[in-house]
Amino acid sequence: MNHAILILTLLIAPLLGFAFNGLRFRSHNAYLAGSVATAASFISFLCSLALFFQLKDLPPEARHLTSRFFDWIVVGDLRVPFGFTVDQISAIMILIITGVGSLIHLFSIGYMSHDERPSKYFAYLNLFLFNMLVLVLGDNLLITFVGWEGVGLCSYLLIGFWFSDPAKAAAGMKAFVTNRIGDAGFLIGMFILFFTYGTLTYSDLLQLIPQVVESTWTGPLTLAFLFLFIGATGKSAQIPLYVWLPDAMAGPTPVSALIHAATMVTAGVYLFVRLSPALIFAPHAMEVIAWTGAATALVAATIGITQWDIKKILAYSTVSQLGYMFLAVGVGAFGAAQFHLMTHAFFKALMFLGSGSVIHAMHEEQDVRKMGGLRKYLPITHFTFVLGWLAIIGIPPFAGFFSKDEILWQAFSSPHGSKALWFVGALTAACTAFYMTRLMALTFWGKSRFGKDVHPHESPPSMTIPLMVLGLLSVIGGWVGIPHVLGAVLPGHPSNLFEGWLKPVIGHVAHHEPNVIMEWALMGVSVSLAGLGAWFAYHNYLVQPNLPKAVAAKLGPVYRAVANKYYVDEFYDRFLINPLIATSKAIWLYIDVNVIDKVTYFAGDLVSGLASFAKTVQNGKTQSYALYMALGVAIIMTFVMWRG
Amino acid sequence: MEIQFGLIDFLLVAPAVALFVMSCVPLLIKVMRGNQEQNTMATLVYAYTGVFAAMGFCLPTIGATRTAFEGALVFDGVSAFATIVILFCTAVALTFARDSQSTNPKQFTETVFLMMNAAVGMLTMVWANDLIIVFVGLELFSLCLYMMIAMSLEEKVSKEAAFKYFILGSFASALMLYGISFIYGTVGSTYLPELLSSTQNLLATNRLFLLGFVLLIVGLLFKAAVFPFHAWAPDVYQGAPTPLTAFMATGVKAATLAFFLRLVASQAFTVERFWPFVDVMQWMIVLTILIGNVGAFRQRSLKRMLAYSSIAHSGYVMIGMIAAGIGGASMLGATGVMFYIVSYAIMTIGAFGVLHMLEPRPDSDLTVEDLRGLAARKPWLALALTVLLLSLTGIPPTVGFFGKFFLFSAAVKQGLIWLAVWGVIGSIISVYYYLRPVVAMYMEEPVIAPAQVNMRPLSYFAVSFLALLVLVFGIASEPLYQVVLASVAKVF
Amino acid sequence: MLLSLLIFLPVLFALIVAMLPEKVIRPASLLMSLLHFALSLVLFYRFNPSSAGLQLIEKTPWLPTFGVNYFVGIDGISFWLVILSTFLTPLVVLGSWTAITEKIRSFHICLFLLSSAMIGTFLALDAILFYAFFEASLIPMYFMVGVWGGARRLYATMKFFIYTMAGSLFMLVAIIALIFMTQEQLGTMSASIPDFYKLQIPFVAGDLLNTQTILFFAFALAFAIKVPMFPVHTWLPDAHVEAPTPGSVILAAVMLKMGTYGFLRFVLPIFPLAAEYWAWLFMLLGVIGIIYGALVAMVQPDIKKLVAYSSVSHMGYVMLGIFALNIYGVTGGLYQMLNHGISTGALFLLVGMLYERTHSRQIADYGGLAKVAPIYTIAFIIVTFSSIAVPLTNGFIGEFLILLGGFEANKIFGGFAVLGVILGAVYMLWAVKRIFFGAPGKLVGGGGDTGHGGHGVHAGHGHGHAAHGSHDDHSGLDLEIGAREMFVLAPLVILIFWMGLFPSDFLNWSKASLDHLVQNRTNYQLNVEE
Amino acid sequence: MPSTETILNVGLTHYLALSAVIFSFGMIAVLMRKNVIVMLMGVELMLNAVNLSFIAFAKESGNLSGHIMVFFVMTIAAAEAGVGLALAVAIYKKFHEVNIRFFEHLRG
Amino acid sequence: MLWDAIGFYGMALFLIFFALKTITVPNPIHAALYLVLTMIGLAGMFFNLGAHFIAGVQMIVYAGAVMVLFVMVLMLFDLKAEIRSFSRGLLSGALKIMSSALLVGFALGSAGSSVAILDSSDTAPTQIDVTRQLGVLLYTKYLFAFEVLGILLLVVAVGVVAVSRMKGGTHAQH
Repeated sequence: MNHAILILTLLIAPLLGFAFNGLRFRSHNAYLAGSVATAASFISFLCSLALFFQLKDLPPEARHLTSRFFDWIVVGDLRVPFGFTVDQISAIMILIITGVGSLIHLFSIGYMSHDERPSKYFAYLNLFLFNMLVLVLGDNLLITFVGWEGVGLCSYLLIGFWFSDPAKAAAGMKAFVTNRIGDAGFLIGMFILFFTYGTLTYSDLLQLIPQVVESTWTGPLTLAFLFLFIGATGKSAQIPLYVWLPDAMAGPTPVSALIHAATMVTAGVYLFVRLSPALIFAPHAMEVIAWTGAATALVAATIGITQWDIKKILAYSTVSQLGYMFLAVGVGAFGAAQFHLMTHAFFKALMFLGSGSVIHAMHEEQDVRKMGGLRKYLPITHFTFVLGWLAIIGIPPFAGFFSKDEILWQAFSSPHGSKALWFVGALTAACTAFYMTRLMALTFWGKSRFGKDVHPHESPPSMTIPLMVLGLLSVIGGWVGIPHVLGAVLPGHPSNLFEGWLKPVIGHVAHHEPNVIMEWALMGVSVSLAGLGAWFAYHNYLVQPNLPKAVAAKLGPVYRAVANKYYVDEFYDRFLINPLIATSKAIWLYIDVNVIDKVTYFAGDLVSGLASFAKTVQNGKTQSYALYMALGVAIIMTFVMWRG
Repeated sequence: MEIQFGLIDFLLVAPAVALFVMSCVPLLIKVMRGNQEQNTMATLVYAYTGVFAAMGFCLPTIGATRTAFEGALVFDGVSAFATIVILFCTAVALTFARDSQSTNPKQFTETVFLMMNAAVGMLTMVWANDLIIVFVGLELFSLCLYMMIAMSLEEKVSKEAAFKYFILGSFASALMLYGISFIYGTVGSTYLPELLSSTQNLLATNRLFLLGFVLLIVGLLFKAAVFPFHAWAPDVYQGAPTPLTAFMATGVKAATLAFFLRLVASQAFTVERFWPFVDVMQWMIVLTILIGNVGAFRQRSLKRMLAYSSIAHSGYVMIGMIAAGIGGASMLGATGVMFYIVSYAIMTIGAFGVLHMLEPRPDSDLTVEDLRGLAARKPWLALALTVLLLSLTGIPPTVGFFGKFFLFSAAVKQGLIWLAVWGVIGSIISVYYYLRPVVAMYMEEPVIAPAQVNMRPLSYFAVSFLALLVLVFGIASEPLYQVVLASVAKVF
Repeated sequence: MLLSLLIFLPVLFALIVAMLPEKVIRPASLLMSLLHFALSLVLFYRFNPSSAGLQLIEKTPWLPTFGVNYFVGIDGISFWLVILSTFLTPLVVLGSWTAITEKIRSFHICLFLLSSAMIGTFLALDAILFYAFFEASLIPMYFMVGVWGGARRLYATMKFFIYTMAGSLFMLVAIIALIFMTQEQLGTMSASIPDFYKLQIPFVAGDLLNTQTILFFAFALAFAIKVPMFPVHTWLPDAHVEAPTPGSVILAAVMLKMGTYGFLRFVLPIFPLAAEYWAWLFMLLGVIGIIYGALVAMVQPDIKKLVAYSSVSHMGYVMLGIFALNIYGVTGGLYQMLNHGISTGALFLLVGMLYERTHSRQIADYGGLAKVAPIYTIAFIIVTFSSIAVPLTNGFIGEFLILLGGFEANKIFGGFAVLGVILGAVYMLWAVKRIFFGAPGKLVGGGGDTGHGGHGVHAGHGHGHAAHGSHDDHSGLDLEIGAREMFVLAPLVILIFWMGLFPSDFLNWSKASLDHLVQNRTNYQLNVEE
Repeated sequence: MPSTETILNVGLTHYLALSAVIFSFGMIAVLMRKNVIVMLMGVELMLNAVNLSFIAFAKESGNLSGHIMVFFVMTIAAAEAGVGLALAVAIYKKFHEVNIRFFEHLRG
Repeated sequence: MLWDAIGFYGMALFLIFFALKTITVPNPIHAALYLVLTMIGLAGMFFNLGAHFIAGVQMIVYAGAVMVLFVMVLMLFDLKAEIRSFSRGLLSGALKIMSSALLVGFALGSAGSSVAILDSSDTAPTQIDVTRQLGVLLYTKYLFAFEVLGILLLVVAVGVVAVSRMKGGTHAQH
């Protein structure tokens, strides 16, 4: 089939689903709405598959299918077609998006079956899908930006889906506004690129930049990437703009799975992987990205340790994992970043859906302190969750192991990497293992701590099937990217398929000769660190449940700081938001009302004052008037006689 | 000595004769009827006959330049134009006078008589080609006005107004006369052409002439209410019966400014020795615009507000006068002045006309609050007043806009941009007070006991006609401008 | 003939309205305004978008002595603004169906006269004619605010009138100066704008008192007040808050455009050197306006005031774009004018619909409206997205191009202007959150102000579900919009997406003119095509 | 100090000086007296002073229009006096006083 | 010449004294009487300047008619000498006197500097001639003005009657 039609179908299907559900938004029929939405999503998935296979049949260098539907903006030198490209990166992305998306849609049917307005929910979900596809398919930065903002918008709508709760509505707004801060950076980055290189189309940019970079100053390029990175920090929840993501958990859990774990938040990573052939010419930007990613990974992981809300833990985990991806981007391991993006999509979606299943079973209870021992009530959920857990903490041969290990190795060995980066990454891995194990321990294992009136039950098949599929993917998803060192010893010598697939479209930094022994060693270190973390958590929360409290008490202020998320929200409130509001009020009341208006009033008052004076002068006395005349004559005369 | 004038001279002054004769008719009838007022309508018809006959007599003289009585009177474009304006104002003011509570019904005959003869005085002034005749005309209409104001049925302030006007007017006349005496002494004649031809020379050489010329102008500035000779205007305009105020504000100014234009045509302002006066005059204009607008700013009384605003308008028109005087493109200034005279006459007399219709008693002093809710009760009257006020503000498409446009054009062309800027500032201030009545009429709740509206059909018709005229000339100003252009073309 | 018809047909309509019986005024007005709109659509057939010159010229001497003509014509810059004006009139008629209950006749007369003056302003090619229409448009608006406005309407309408008048009178003096300049330089006096373009006005860089700079500022002041730009904007919130819904709509959607249109028609082409020299100032003020308007809008307790300040912010974008003096900025500026017309117009309509039902514009009185009025909410949110420039809505195209242009012209200003994108989202979404989300507010869940008790109802804050279902039974206030209102909003919503998705459909009509304007900025001439 | 001859040779200047002095007296009366009738007298004085200068100039130039002027001015002055006094009478009937300070109602 | 001078100065002093008295005496009647004397003095001046006709008119119209009018009115009012004859206000009084004095000063100054420029023609016509020429002028060049003057007098006559008949407004009717 013609790829244009496929792309069109791919895009239109969710849009039609959105239209269908959007127009009957009052409907309460979750099954109809969900089926339609899922079908739409699934059609897209099929299209994605078709496109993927079409792409696969092409020679590696020619693997891009572009179709431009119409010229969107044509002004001056700016010519933005409404064009979409499927290439190696976007093919992976659309597969993830539509694949995981379809599963999550399916999961949602069960999850939202008791909601008041399921149609609206599915409409939003389809709309999100559309926007996300636009984002990854866009063949120029502006179309990407369309999707970029569009997904933010859907995220806003979905986070605030239960808008009656002011906190949830506020969370939606926070998400959108924080994203907007990033978007502003994105815009500026785009402007710089456009005015430096005269185009916004990826293919042109990536072709042009390596050519001109030798002869021109790369300052604008670095600056552009830094600004684009601001955009990415917003969208992908990196320091300093990560604060919205934990709050975004206010939305329905499948939304968290789809948007805030699997797809949307990885848009930043996608963008940098997409631009990686140019990024490698901006090493300073890469350094900033790497360190921001590493710092985010560690900070979020430590916060995750202290959280009690199951979704919040997962949210911080997401932030942390996204930090990994940016670490990868920063050290030039673009393939690894994209790889981790994919595996993370599998296991994090899985865990979010699993948590959704738990929450669903627990009647909207999210506090892990009130759970425990759910293993026996929710066997399927538990089982799949375990798979996800193993994947995220990086136990071989689960998916997360390969991708995370790749990142850590690159952080260590890449010319852009350093031991410090590796150390932070490894430390994060330990923390990850700790808090994920803690989550498992508190939720599924141990004794149940919930009340008598709660009767957890396993979710319906529409919810468990996605869990199982994702569980499977969490296990095998990583096998497409087996590192060379590992591949060398495995039977059949599987090569790194994933990297091979991406190779033509990502940037490459010059590598030293791989040090096989070192790689093995580090792999061992990271796995053992993960094991250590997991064991420690297991010990703390199951063997000696009182230990955490003692530790917390002992650490005192440090613990409180971590538990309160380092007071970042408070810091923003105190030093950013409140001053902004206070300033605005001050501006309004003092500048607008008291200065500008007063100035105009002053003009009025001046006239009014003059009017009083005129009235005083006009005192009604005939002889005063005569005096004015006489004085007037005298003055005129004096002047005329004197000057004339 | 040979008598050098004939029938033609009498034909030329026929408008004045017609006015006088027809003014006497009702008076004679009254006397013959044993001092009994006759039907005011009949009186008015006689008066109309006089005024329209005068207009009819005036029409043939348009376009020609003639002198009469051995050059004592001159009939040129300016005088013909001013004559028409004055007669028009007289006719309208007569209509209002009949319908007004303060001039009717007692002694309406006398009022008509005085008013028509005031018109005679004004005509005399615009025709005059000799300072003596100017003075006589000026005194004639001044005296008529003093007495008419005093005849108002309003008890207290009209007498005060009359007396103030009288004292200050006499004072100004005396000053002017003093100036005339110096002019006479230095020129050796009071004959205007002789004066004008020697003005430039004498101004440069003779201080006494300078003094006289300035005093003469002071006298005119008094009549035109220019700062600092404006102080009488608010008090007198407020105290006078409204129809008379309308007459005063328009007719007197038309006559005075027409004569002023003649003086200015002498190019006196171009004499270097006279420049200080031109400078002072510019400052006076600025202050006039300011004091007029600022004074009107906080007036409660509508009449007083309009009085102050008429001071401001004098300031605007004087901008044109200066522009006409300083040489160069003086035509622009002159046409600006003439156009403004007619536009100002139409809108001012209309605005006062509406006011008088709203005055239920002779002593009503209408305030802005009294207009509340008028739009609901008398929509067309309110609309007429709105149009007139917008025209006074100078908003297109009204004739007031073009009046200002021509004046500012003249100022800009002549490099008097700062005067134009002050004119603009004044106009901005004026927006506030001109729109306050509109606000009251349309946007405020009606008063509980609304004042009776004096809906006499003739006044109503006149006011509507004037409002319509404001719009018509506002949209089609070119024909009027061509007339004005033709009228000043021969003089400048 | 077509253009004159467009200008003066509303006058005829006004006369017809004056004579119709009270009952049929509304439908008749709707019909007539639709007719007018249909007539304006004829422009699509008559207008040649590939030409940058002035088209459909009509020229009749008006005041030949001063070279003043009745001279109208259209080009790509005015084209859309005319359509916008005619497009909005039927919507306003329909939107005011129940909002205006008193003096219906006068209201519609005002509306038609206003429409005439606005279209005249956009079509006039003679400076004096332009000025006449520019000023004349004040009067109906003045009445609209003053007669049908809110509690402080008198203050607001006076402020509006005096402010605007103050600026434009200085412009009049400048126009006069230009007319005389044509006499000196071209031999004949002419007030026609294409002749003004031919003038070489002396300019000295770095000197404040040179002819071009002074005239430039005289024009710029008049238009800046109309726009309104930052330090002279305070009339706008007052006028908007007090104006009745239709007044606000017209004021925001069309009348503010007169100012920006004036910049494009007069200021840039006639004073190219001064405009270039002082562009930084106007860009700076534009940026200040963007941020300042947004900040102040953020803390407004009154919805309408919020929208009004958002107008200040949006018009700041337009100014930034215009004074970027490049094709992106100017195109974006023009587009943003249309966007602002549609989105802010729609916002005012929406606020008006709400106000009509509850008689409150205080944000604090609302909350949780999304539950009781979902369609209204959807419409509001769509318009909000347009207003905060979410891609694929019209707002994005305009803001993007403006920011692009602004960034090209000046990196610092462009960078700061981008902050407006953030703040825009903050104030609009915050308002949306407070109005539509959260617990039902005083006027939403309970009895409202309909008489008994007055103050809020039991519906406890924080218990989102407590008030559910209580709206339709007890309050008597049906806050959901009806079919008529949907008809009003539908075209706007459609346009929001149409303009966002296919901007070329719109920009192609203006492209030639805008390209011409930017490319020949220092020597701008317009062909007059007979 | 003017020379004796200038002082003794009485001419136009002397008459003008005298007229100016009387004129200023008239002015002062108008400006300063409170009784309206005396103010009227002041006006009369001013007019008479002007007449004097007219006649003086007329003698100097031999042009007779000065005489005409004076003739007219006298008539007008008489008329003015009549009007003024009539007004005074009207006022007196109302206030029983002719002091100028009663006329301060119209103001502001 | 000396006698001329003596006569002029004597008369001038006489005039100035009476004029001063007119404006300063507290009693208006006295003022009126001083005014009569001033008028008469002026008539003498006119005579001195060769304007015999005017001098006569001055005597008849002013010193006769007008002054009688003044005195009659004053009698009618039955006014007494005023306690304060001058308006209050030191500053304004000073300004008033100053401006009057300035005017006089300028008049004198310019007269002194300018009169010499005039060509004084000694060919003054004889008195009979003056009166005759006056008549001719009045009936030729100034005919219209003369008629207007007539109108003016008529108007004043009618107006004054009308003004004095006003009883003061509508309230007086009851």
